[in-house]
Amino acid sequence: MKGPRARDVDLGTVLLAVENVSLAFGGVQALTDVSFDIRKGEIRAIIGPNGAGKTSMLNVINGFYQPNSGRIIFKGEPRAAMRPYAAAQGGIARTFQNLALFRGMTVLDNIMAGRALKMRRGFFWQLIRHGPALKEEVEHRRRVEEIIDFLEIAAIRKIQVGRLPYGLQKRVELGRALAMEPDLLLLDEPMAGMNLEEKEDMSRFILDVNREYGTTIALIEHDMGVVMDLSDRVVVLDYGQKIADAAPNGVKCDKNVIRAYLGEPHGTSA
Amino acid sequence: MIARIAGTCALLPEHVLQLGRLGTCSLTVLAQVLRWQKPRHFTAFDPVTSGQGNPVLSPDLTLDTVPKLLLHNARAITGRPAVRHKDFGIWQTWTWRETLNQVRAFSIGLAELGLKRGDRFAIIGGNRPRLYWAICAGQALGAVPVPVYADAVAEEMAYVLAHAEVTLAVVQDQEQVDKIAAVADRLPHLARVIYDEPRGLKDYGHGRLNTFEDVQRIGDEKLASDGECLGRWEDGIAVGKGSDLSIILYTSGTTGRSKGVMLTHQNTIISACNANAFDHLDQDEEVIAYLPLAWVGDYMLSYVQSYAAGYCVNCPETPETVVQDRREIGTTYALAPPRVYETLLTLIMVRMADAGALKRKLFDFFLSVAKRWGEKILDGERVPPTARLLYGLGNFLVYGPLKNQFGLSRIRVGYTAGEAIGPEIFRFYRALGLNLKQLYGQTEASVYVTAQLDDEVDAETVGKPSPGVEVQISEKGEVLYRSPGVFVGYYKDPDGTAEVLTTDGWVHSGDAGFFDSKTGQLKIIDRVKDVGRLKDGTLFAPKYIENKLKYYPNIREAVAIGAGRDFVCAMVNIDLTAVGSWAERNNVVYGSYQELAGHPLVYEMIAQHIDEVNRSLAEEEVMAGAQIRRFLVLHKELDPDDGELTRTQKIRRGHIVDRYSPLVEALYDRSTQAQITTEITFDDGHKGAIAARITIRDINSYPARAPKLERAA
Amino acid sequence: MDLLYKIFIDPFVQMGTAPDLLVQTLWDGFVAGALYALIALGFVLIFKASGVFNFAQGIMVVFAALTLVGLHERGVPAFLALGLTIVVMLALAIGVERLVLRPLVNQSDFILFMATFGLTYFLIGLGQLVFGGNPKVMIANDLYLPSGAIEFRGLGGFVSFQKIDIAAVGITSIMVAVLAVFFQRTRIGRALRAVADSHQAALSVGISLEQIWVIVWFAAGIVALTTGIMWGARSQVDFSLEIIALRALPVLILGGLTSIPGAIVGGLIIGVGEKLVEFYWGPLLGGGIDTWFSYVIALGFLVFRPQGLFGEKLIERI
Amino acid sequence: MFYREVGQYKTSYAADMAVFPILQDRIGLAIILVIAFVLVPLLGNDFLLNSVLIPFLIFSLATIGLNLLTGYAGLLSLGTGAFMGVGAYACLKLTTSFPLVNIVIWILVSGFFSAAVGTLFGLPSLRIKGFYLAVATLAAQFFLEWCFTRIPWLYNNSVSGAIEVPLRKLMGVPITGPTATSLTRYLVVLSIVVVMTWIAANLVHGRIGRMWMSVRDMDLAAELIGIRLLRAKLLAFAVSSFYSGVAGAMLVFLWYGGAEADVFNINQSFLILFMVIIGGLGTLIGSYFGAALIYILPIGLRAIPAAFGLPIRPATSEQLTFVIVGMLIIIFLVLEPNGLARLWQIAKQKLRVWPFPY
Repeated sequence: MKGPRARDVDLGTVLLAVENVSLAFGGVQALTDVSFDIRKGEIRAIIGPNGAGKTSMLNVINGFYQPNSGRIIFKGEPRAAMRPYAAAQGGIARTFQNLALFRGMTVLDNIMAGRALKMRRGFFWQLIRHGPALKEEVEHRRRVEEIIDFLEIAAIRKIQVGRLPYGLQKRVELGRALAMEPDLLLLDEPMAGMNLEEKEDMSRFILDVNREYGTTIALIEHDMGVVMDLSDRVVVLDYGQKIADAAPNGVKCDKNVIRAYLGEPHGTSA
Repeated sequence: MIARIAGTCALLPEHVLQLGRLGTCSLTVLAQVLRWQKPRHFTAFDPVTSGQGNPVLSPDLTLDTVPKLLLHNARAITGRPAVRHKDFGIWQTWTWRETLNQVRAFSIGLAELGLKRGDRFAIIGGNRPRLYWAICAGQALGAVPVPVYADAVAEEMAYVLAHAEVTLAVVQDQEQVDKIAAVADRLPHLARVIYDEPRGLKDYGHGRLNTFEDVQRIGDEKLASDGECLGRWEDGIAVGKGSDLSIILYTSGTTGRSKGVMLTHQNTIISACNANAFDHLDQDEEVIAYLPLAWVGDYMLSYVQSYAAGYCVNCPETPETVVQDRREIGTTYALAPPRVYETLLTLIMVRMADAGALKRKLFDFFLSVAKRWGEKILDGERVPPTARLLYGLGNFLVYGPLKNQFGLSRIRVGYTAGEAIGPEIFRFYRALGLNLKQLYGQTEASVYVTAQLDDEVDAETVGKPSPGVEVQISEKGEVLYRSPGVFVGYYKDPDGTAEVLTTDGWVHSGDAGFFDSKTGQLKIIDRVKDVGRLKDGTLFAPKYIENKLKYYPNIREAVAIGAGRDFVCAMVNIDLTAVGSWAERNNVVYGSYQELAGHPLVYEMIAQHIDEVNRSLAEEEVMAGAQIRRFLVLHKELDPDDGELTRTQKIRRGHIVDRYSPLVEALYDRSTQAQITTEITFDDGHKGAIAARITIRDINSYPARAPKLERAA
Repeated sequence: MDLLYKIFIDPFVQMGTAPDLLVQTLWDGFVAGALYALIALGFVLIFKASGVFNFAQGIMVVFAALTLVGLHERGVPAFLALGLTIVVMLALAIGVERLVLRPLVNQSDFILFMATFGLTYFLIGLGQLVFGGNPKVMIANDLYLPSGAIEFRGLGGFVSFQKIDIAAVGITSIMVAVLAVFFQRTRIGRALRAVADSHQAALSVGISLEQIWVIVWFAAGIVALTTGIMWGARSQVDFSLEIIALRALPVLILGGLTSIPGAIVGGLIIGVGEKLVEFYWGPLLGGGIDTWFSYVIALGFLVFRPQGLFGEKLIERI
Repeated sequence: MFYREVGQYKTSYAADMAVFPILQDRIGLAIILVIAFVLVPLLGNDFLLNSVLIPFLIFSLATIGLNLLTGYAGLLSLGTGAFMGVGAYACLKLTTSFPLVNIVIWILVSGFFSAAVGTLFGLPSLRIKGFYLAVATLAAQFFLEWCFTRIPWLYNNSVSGAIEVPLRKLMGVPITGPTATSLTRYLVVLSIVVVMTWIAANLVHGRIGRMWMSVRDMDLAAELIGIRLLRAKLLAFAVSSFYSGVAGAMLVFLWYGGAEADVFNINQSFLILFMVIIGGLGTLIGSYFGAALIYILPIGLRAIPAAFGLPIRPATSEQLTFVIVGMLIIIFLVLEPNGLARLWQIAKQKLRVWPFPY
């Protein structure tokens, strides 16, 4: 993490806002009346003890779950719920807590798959895979290669992701998300199960994504050090409720947060 | 003689077009010259004849600077590939014309940014086309490039940049920018840094920073806006003379601060052309550039010789992918220090060790066949047809695929240089049918001092004087040479220059050697100052022993001590790749390099190797007395960052001996254990210390046996 | 117009006018349903315990029946033959566990599914090799299965209940009852349920996976044998029975792959629905629609309840 | 060891993304094509063409079809036989209704009909997955089978209730019907199969293929990167059924020369499925391997006893075939769940890294 941490860009307007969202599975209340917003260009951390509903929150944001009540305002337009496809098209990309890569495909194909929305050449061109279809493939391959270069995974380009070590798979998944050229990037524990070095790399990538591409990022992370390092603002969930929302330092000394993490028997921070 | 060259030159331009394949003017001339003069000329025993033999380039010859060669190539072989770079997954290619455009734009940009004739500017980074272009761009303006080892820590970098008073630096990426930033306060002259990869540099103050594109844009705009600009630029090149200073290469001398070797265009171009002619290199060669830019070898091979012969230089995608990339390209010409061949051999052995029993048997069998007949067949000696058949079979089943795996199938000429190579390693490659040859060179000589002709290759010697080179052995056994390639002096160091370069142009190589009576080729024993004697006066050539040790894949580095002592001791570095996989196979568990190095079984294995070395030493009457009596395995890898190795990976014995003095004492005071704490430098530059308790083992030696006579042949 | 009448009015008129036929049809459907349920039960047993969709269940029915009859043909007394057949089914269960399931453990469900295909083909071939391909008559009498029919007058006609059918229903019910008890009460049964949830759980109960697989496959074998006897007694024993098994698949969709009650209810729905439609609407389409109609019912269902009648709702996590 | 890849460097993405990036593979392919198009016609006898190669090619095509659906898009279907039937009957209706149009065109067009039907029965795949879907496709199988037998219009009310293939000519040469020589039919089949394989290869190597595979490997993730699941799945059904349809049409018109409904019964579906499994899910070359093994092996088996002069009743050999095919499937699943194609891959990899183990 080189260069000054202070942001020369002023944090833009609100990109996405969650308003009074509640979500329940059967009897279980996953989220209760949660509200917060994510501003253009910032890195927003969502933290909380296990089972606090962080992942559910992301699932609501990119439309994988439909909230029972509340609404989501994305790019100024309010909706009762996102739809996965709409979310993707609207520029929300996502990585997953426990990898959701296409294991049977190569690194290259995985990231190329991330371009699905951007590739439009018609079916009949695909049949012959020449002319426009090939031209399109080449264009997008070029973009994908830039991502590969950016994530420094050139050496494993043609390897099946299933065969890669965990840390690299995480990186590839990030690559696939980047291939969507998202406006909002949701990272679900991007550093889970990584060793120190891998974590440092990943942090660098996340920062660089945020800087070079100006991508807004919302990430769930357990490693407090990382969170403090990366994020501009932090929202804290516990038992599916928001208990704090502030700058990293503010959160650190918030008594609710401290209780949530240390006080409660269930509270375990991995 | 000279007249004849001049004569040939007169009708050159047409020639070039007719001769087609041959790269450039100067090359054509020399090619012809050589054809007239081979073979009996350049032996060193008779300075008079060799003196006449030198095809010194007459000053009126047109193409006497690299930028001129570029202009010529862009005209003569416009569409041929000049550079390839595996980038974004494919081999991006630039023809000579495109290369010219790139260089020109950047060059004019540099001029706009105020780079002037005579200025020094630094080049720091990996083997990227743009960095090579930057070199040429600067030279076109008459400025002098100063390549710096990319992996140098800020300290060393600061010294070189300050000493060379560079005004501008062209670097690869953030890493280098940061290093420079760290020592900026010590570099008053450095006004500007230009970087290739913008990644991560967004938030940096851009006052003194420019991207490569910026500069090229500036250049292009200038070209567009100002009609004369182009003319002026080309005139600027025309003004340049062969005698101009073309580059300053800082040799990471095996002792003390590194010196800046100043080479003129003439030095390098003549040597380059001679070398090209010597091995008949032309436009069709494929060369892969992966050795440090700051190494004279790379400067010659990937730059001057390429421009002179017009062949294509290929830059790998990343350092990790070199083997794969080499395989894709299929290089035809290579020059590398022994280490490269050693690591390759290690890789081969390690991978084979994991193969199935049957495959290994097959491999071993055909390897023995190769060892028996391979070299003979390569040298065109007559061998029984059965042998030929077997070898042919082996070539199909093993050698062929093997070479193919490592992209060596197309190698026409491969040189090992920079350091003596273990004869066994050398023979291994020869046996596989690779035309690997010895070459003795120095930065001060623009590499080439002696080299072996295809039909007189020998493992122990380094060949006869290269075209245009005279060689003498001083009475105290030091190798002296004189050639058109000889440098003009060390930068800002007249005394240092005087020590090495005599007034009549002879250079003191600092290496001890002699002309082998049988082959008439030069044989290098060791550094003059390193060749020592034991207390009892028996000759002791440490490097000779170390090389024997290093042949074993399991041994990465070895340090032999003994000068002025009672007997010889060795400190050994295990090779993590080799020993690691050995450990896996023999389920030896270990947590760290240190633990593995100290493992009794590992000691056992190393002991066996050393025992074998002693046997072979016993067979040579000169060396028999200097057999290894005690040894230990070091707990950390010798590392340039700790000053234990040079940037070109030569061991700095003196430094190591005092750095590990406790161990050395222990070696000689007969104790079997030694405690040591060493400070180590991490990649990011910060320092730490590691302590270790190290075992020392005795090992028995053998009585000297009568020397086997055929060994030399 | 006429067609609409034929479809929407006429059938119900017939039902009204000839209630005896209606009852008869319902009964036939009920019986068929019971047997469908029995087959489905076989599937469910195995799927619950080993996650394997046992395509071979159908052929196991045929194979069991064939073995029974074949043995008897070779002069083995009926009940001894029955015993032997049971032994054979046990052997089969063990064989399957050893040669198929164990080597394929923690392969994807799909692979295991395919393996049961292989098993199917193997059994077909073996059955024919050993007992020949031609149809056989079930040795109902020797097993003291009732024959003949009970007839009720009334409803403006008469309804006849084949005794064998009654027996079939009876035995099915017993079978279900036994299994229910087995699952709810016995230690092994509970273990099996545990397996359905998680294999670790099963191990903690202290029964090896291998044993469990053998047990369920054996149980499925018994169920198959029973089914075989019943179907065989009603029609005859030959390989067309295999199709009956395929006919039972919609039952699974309807009932859910993991639910025993589902299998039963589904079976009855399919059975009855099939017969009714065949009888009253079939003629419109030229008959024979019972081959696919059950699937249509099932599909219609699926679109609304993808997890089937009794299957538990699946929340997809990611 | 035959793979000498030095110097095969790619200077363009087009070259790098080619279906056969390695020179040696291209050469191999060329050789095979030459053999198929030149040598076989020259040397092949009637038995080889009619009883081995023609059916082998047709089954390969059908297998490719199913593989696109099951291997690439991960959707299990047990209705292949029926979809083949749709093709066959469609072709019959077309060529009898418009006799003047070239039969080859109709064979291909009939594919579109089965594509349509396939798509229709693919609809449930939105809601249901895995085995449920498999069973659902059985609905297609049984329903269509029923149609084939119960709707006389489909087989032009022929008394036999079977398809009777009329004589059709291509440039004066009969290619269907009794008088068509096996050689001409072989060449027609071969051409169609080659072209359609090429197309399939293009599909799976491009955007569509990636779309299918991502749905197969992790449909939720696929959805979240903006892939419309229903579209992807239906497209898979459509393309797959198209291939099946064409295969079906060829089966009847270029091989049997006449067939009854039960040619397309559920066993046909299973057979094709086996070919996919044995050959290897998600590989085109595997489809050929699978077809070869499952179809040609029984022929061999029947030949063996004869070779030893043992009298063996066809019925018995039939049953033996069942037993052996069954065992084969299980053995293969145990030994190499990824099928022959995987073995081929391994062998190839070994050759590429020879003499090294990796």
